[in-house]
Amino acid sequence: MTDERHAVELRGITKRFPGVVANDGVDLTVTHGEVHALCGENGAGKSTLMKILYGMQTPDEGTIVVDGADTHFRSPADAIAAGIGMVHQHFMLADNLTVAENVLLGAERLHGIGRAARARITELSATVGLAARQDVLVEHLGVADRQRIEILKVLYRGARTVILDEPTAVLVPQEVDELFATVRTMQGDGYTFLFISHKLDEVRAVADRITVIRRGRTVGTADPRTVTNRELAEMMVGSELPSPETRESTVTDRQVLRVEGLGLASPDGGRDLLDGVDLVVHAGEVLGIAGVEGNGQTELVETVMGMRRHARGRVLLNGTDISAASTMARREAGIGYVPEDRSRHALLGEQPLWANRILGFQSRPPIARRGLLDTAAARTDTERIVRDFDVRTPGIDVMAAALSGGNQQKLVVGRELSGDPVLLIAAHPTRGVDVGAQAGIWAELRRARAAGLAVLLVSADLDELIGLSDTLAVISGGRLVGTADPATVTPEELGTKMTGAAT
Amino acid sequence: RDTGGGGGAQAGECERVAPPSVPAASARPAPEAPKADASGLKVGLAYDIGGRGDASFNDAAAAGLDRAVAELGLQKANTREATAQAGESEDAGTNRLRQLAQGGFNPIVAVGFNYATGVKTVATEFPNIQFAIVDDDTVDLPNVKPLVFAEEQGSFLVGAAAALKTSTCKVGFIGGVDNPLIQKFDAGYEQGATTVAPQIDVESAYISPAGDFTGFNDATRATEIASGQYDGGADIAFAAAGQSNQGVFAAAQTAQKKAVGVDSDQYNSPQLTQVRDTIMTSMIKRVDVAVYEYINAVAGDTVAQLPARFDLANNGVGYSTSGGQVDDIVPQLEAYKAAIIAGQIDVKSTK
Amino acid sequence: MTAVLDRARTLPGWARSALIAAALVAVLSVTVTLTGQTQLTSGGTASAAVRLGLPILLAGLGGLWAERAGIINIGLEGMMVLGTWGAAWAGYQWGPWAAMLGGLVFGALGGLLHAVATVTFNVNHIVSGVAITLLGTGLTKYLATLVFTPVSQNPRQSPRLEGFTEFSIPGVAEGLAALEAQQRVFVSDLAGLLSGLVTGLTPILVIGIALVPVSYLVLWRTAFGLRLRSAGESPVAAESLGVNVVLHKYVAVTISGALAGLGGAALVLNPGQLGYLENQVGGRGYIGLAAMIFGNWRPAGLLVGSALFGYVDGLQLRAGGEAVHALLYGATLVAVVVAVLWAIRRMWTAAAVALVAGLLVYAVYWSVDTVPSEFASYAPQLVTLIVLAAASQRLRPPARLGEPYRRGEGR
Amino acid sequence: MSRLRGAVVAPVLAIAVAALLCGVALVISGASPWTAVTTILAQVGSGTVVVDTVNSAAVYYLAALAVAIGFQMRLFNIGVEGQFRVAACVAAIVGGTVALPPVLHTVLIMVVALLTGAAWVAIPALLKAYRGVSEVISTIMLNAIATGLIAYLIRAETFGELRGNNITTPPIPESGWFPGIPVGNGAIFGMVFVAAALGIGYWFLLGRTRFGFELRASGESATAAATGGVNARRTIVVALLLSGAVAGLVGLPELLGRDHAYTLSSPQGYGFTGIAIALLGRNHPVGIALGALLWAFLDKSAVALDVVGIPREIVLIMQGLIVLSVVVAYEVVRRVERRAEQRRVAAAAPAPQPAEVSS
Ligand SMILES: Nc1ncnc2c1ncn2[C@@H]1O[C@H](COP(=O)(O)OP(=O)(O)OP(=O)(O)O)[C@@H](O)[C@H]1O
Ligand SMILES: Nc1ncnc2c1ncn2[C@@H]1O[C@H](COP(=O)(O)OP(=O)(O)OP(=O)(O)O)[C@@H](O)[C@H]1O
Ligand SMILES: [Mg+2]
Ligand SMILES: [Mg+2]
Repeated sequence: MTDERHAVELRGITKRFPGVVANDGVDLTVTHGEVHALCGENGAGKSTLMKILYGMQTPDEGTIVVDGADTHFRSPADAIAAGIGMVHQHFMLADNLTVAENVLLGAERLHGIGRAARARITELSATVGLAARQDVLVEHLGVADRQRIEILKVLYRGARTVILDEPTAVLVPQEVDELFATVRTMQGDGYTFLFISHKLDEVRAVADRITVIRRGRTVGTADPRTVTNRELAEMMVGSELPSPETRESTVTDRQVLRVEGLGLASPDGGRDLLDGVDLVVHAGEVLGIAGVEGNGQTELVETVMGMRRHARGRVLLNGTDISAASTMARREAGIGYVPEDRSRHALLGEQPLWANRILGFQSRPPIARRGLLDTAAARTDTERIVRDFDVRTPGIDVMAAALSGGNQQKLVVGRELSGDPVLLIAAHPTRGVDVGAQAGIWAELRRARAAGLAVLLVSADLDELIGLSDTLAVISGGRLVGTADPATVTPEELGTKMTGAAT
Repeated sequence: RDTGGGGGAQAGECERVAPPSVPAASARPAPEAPKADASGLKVGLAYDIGGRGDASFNDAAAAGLDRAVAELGLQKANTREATAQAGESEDAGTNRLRQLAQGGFNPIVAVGFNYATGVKTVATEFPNIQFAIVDDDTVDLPNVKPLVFAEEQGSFLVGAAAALKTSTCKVGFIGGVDNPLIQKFDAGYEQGATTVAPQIDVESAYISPAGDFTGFNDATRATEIASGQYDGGADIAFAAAGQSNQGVFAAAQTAQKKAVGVDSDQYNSPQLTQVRDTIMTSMIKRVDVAVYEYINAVAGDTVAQLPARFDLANNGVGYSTSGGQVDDIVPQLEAYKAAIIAGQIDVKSTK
Repeated sequence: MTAVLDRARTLPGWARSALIAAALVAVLSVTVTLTGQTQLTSGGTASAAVRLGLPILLAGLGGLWAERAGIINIGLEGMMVLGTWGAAWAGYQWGPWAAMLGGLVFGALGGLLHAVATVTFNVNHIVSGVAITLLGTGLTKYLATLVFTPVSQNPRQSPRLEGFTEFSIPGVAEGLAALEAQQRVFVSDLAGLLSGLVTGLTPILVIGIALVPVSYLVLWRTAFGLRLRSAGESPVAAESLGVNVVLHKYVAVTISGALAGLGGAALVLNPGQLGYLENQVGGRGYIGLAAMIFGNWRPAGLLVGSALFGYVDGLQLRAGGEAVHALLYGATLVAVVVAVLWAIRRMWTAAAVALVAGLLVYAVYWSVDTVPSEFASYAPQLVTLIVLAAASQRLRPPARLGEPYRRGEGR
Repeated sequence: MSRLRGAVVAPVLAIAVAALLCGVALVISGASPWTAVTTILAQVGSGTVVVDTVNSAAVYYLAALAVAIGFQMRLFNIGVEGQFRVAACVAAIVGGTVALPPVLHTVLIMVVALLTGAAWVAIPALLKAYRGVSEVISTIMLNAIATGLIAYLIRAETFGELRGNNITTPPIPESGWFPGIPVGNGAIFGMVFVAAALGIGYWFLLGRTRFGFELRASGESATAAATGGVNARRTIVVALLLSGAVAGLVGLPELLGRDHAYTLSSPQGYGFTGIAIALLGRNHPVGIALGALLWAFLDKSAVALDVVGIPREIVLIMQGLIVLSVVVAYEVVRRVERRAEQRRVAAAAPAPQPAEVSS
């Protein structure tokens, strides 16, 4: 049964978390020298499976066979010793350590921490195309370089089997192409890859074989040369792909948000984070902001929300200058805000759902009057959100952290759409949300837009951006560098604009 | 550059004034009271922070009790001791006294002025029980006997001794905590020194300000103050700093200078044998005598005859000669002592 | 002038530090000359600074080890208290080297307890630290009552223990003393300050100071140190690379406790103390922590912090309010120099602030003759507070300091 | 319901563990735990122990409330100690200097104490909000400086007076006292009721007001609070000022109910006790009250242990152990609860079964 040709074999892997079965008897076979893709919707259990293979989590049941030998990983150290390396979905880098230190960490035994190690890093930097100096702090580097360091880390440890967990999520198309080129060269050198992505085109372009996982179980394997996107998607969700496309335009000519000459200096004295940003969002319009992550989207959104002070320029809401107003005053003036990181920025994890309904609304009716809170009103309104937005929860007294990500996001969107906002600022509203919830959130956004809501949308998901927006603006280096018509632009064209390659 | 350093050394020779002469008759210390039988008493003792074994005034009180046990027939089993805790609230002290009172102890001796309110409260509650309080005379009740001392008088004598012995005409004082009690030592010491040698330079410093009791427990900082004074030209330092005294003695040993101890005859303290040679003399405050005399007086029903204040005249304070380092100046010191007892010299308790 | 400044900015770190140190000595020298307070730069003050700074330095190093691994250690105080007991207990029986070991072991036990609470049970670090200080103090008092009373007749004091014999570096010490005695501007001041470093030395002092470079080398130049720091910067990344984060945190916090315990031993073995005294630690653990923050979580920085603390404390103890008063004069000079430097760099607001601060300090200096002893006693704390207020925004604590960490639960 | 159970189980478990460990310590040291327990328990009926316990508990309660207000926002006001002492000293000076009709006089003293406490904490509050200085370090430094300030204020040359070997502030005339309720030999301080009222106020503030919500939100997640429109700086400053103001009252029960003057021997250490009790009571007004009573009772009965010859330091160990085991127990219980709740949520919203798809 055991085949020597198999780089990795996972048999009957089961992993239970409190309340979730993340992996339920998963089987996976990866042959030497192949690029093996894993597909599945959010929360399907892909990352968990890979973390098990990488020794970061121990399976409750099942066996791992590497190069024909039964193994038992107690920690990543064991997996690394067995020639397995992993590039995580979220960067695993220490900002305050240098490039070299980040690479060396945990692998000091290989080449020491002196000259030999540096030489080896220099050598491998060329392989992954990293240009940064070794003694530079990682905090000074951009996303693409960080990704390269992550891969460098894996190579430095002499891994032959490399796991790439959603490596392309933060890259623009050109960077994706470069990454794929690297993957192919390395494949030629005999490396084996496990590759995870939600982007089916990418998966089909790079993989030799695809395994689909749904709700913790292996659904089946597919051949990328023959399978279509639609078939893959159906395997993943058991239904058709939802589409973010906006049907008819509801744009009016009433300006809701007007931003003039917005600028923001960098706190450490570097290049300005924002510079001369002008934009207008009309009632009933969705303005999408496209850009490579880290080009000022977060700063733009937070400046408009009043969370970053000392900005230049003006922000007008319905004609009133709110540049000097506090975040609370802006919220009271009718801005709703769905931040990009819900668990850190939108929710109080240890508090019950109804207390989370108060957050951001603690100053105005129906939740509060003259400094006093009306908890009964908060509870009633939370019930409404749970009902209307289909938040799956046994009640409104459970703590927010106990909900799944998608349900948390629905709660946040529901909250921010209550109190009749005139403007919604939504940053990555469906990031990390599963397909069903995604469709629900899109539907709510469209409904509010039809009712005259102005929406400023930031998203890294170009399909979502193109599908939902009435107007698209491209941000790069803290400046708006161009626009695009969502009706005609393709993700590839948009990606080109985002990298500035077109200008 | 000219720095004006060196202090008294620049003043050249230290001129000393001759001691006054007083007719011996008017300056004789009072004789000790006859021994009464204390076998029927149950004595309670409430210590201040530090308690028995602090090698300081609590220990002296304990010694008084022990002497009563040894000499007055008091039963050891009929004594009870309890100790205060640092920073405790007043009701803790009150409670301690009350528990002793409820336990049938009579008399009860409270050691330290921290017990003032407690004694006042409990003595009012138990008018038939006799109380004594050491270092405090603010409680005005018939059943409360204050046991207070003329610390300044004893300090005067060691100040005089320091002035007689110094070769730099500069001496130091190191107080543990800058409170009125310790200031009395300071004032008497300075008066004694300047009376003997009018040009003498007396440098005084405290380890911690009032209310910060760490000064009695910080030998490290005491060492630094003392070595600062020694480096600055002082060759004798009087340490009135509780447990911190050992820091002064250590500094004296390092600098090959002298120090003066406090409360008990520190030359004979078993803790201090390594540094005893630096201890020229000690200013003695006979809390033991006061406690012993008090128990004796209660047993003999002569409390009213106890002195209002323990001073040189009744041997309540004094100086020690163990080690023999001040033997040569004893006549002068005795002359000053006689002058104080006779009222010829009035020692002030404040500067 | 600007060119000189630019060059100064490009100087290597050690040269800049030397330059700043020289400037400070110059300021002190001017102050001594103008105020006549020779104690400001005397060898005795320098020795006092070294002795008083040592326990703080060791506590600070303890803080450094724990906090570099991401664990806030406000329990240093309690660990120092445990260390004083351990040192006295071992020391009175087997001598000063045993005392050091005793302090080390008892402090380490306190550290281990902190590690169990914060790493294994994820208790808030400050909460655990407070509890450990409470427990350490109580336990120590109990043990002292139990063990020391029979031998010392005193529950609050240990028997006297034998200390280390002091030594001076032959040749250098005498030379510096001679130089200092000449009272020449600058040269004698420098000699006085340096002589504190070569006279009255004890093994524990030498070890304590040596632990600064040793800590630097271990933490920044070894694989173990890299792993330990990674646990404070990004435990999840470290874990993903096979580093046993929990183990490193445990080791770091235990070492931290051991160093604090050594600080307790230093206190017990301090010339003049030579024994356990109840409450003798007196907040030095907290001050060590402050010195470490002052030093921006770096060994050299915390050395400067504890030296500053020891210096101000030694000065006020030896020379009292007048010397602290003279320090105000020195502070005015520093403020003016800083204002001029900033003005040259065209940082006008900063320069103005420094100038105004300088003027304020000068006004205080001018209006009183001496600093009341009540405030002079706490000059070290005041200085720490002011320096932190001025410099806190340049500080860079470890990125994940104080955050809970659970194995396998990172994102 | 399960939360309530957790809140009760954790401290009870912790106290049991602490008691057990203390028993072991006692046995090792040759004393009888049984004697210790009976001596401590016998205190309930003896003398004024009950009254003193209640009075002390009120003091501890105020101190712990002061600490808890900061804790809600993860602010560690280690400086309650310094704030309460400076406030008590200044209030005593003012109270002993002015002449006013009864109620007014008392109110003035309380207001002065509140303001002084707040003023003393304003330094670390502003340093924290505007300069980012850790309040832990700055308040520790200020505790020491407070001692110096008090020593300066209370000097005979400034505002103090000599009384025997003690220095006190001018005694507060009877018009400034806060009358108590006589019980047996003692009297329950009137301030006990003020403390209780403050507890209710604290509960209302946290649970029912916008500020309380913002405070808790900031404590739980500073980032989420900022997004929710909470002004972090203002909240830090207000929270610390409130904490300092309550701290300012800590010295008053004894000052207005018993001592009527601030002296060199006025008690210290309540600030640190307050930290321990706030932890014990999990920042909950009722929990803190129970913690304060337990702590005060242990304190008071420790006096009796001394009298039967058991080292009363055992009580210090007991208190330290209780705090440490309580925080650990809370943490464990919290983890278990969270797991249980997630399981419950997952059960309520079951994942749809994967449909059969063949490849
Ligand atoms: N440490 C954990 N504790 C509890 N539950 C977890 C943990 N990690 C993952 N889960 C849950 O296990 C399930 C599988 O998660 P996993 O991260 O493997 O999904 P995924 O397929 O990688 O999703 P995504 O596409 O969002 O990355 C999810 O329901 C997730 O919430
Ligand atoms: N640190 C954690 N500790 C315990 N449980 C966790 C943790 N993180 C996630 N979970 C569990 O994982 C589930 C989902 O959380 P997560 O944030 O991973 O969202 P997600 O995987 O994106 O969810 P989904 O895609 O299903 O909407 C929750 O049920 C929660 O119980
Ligand atoms: Mg997920
Ligand atoms: Mg994943």
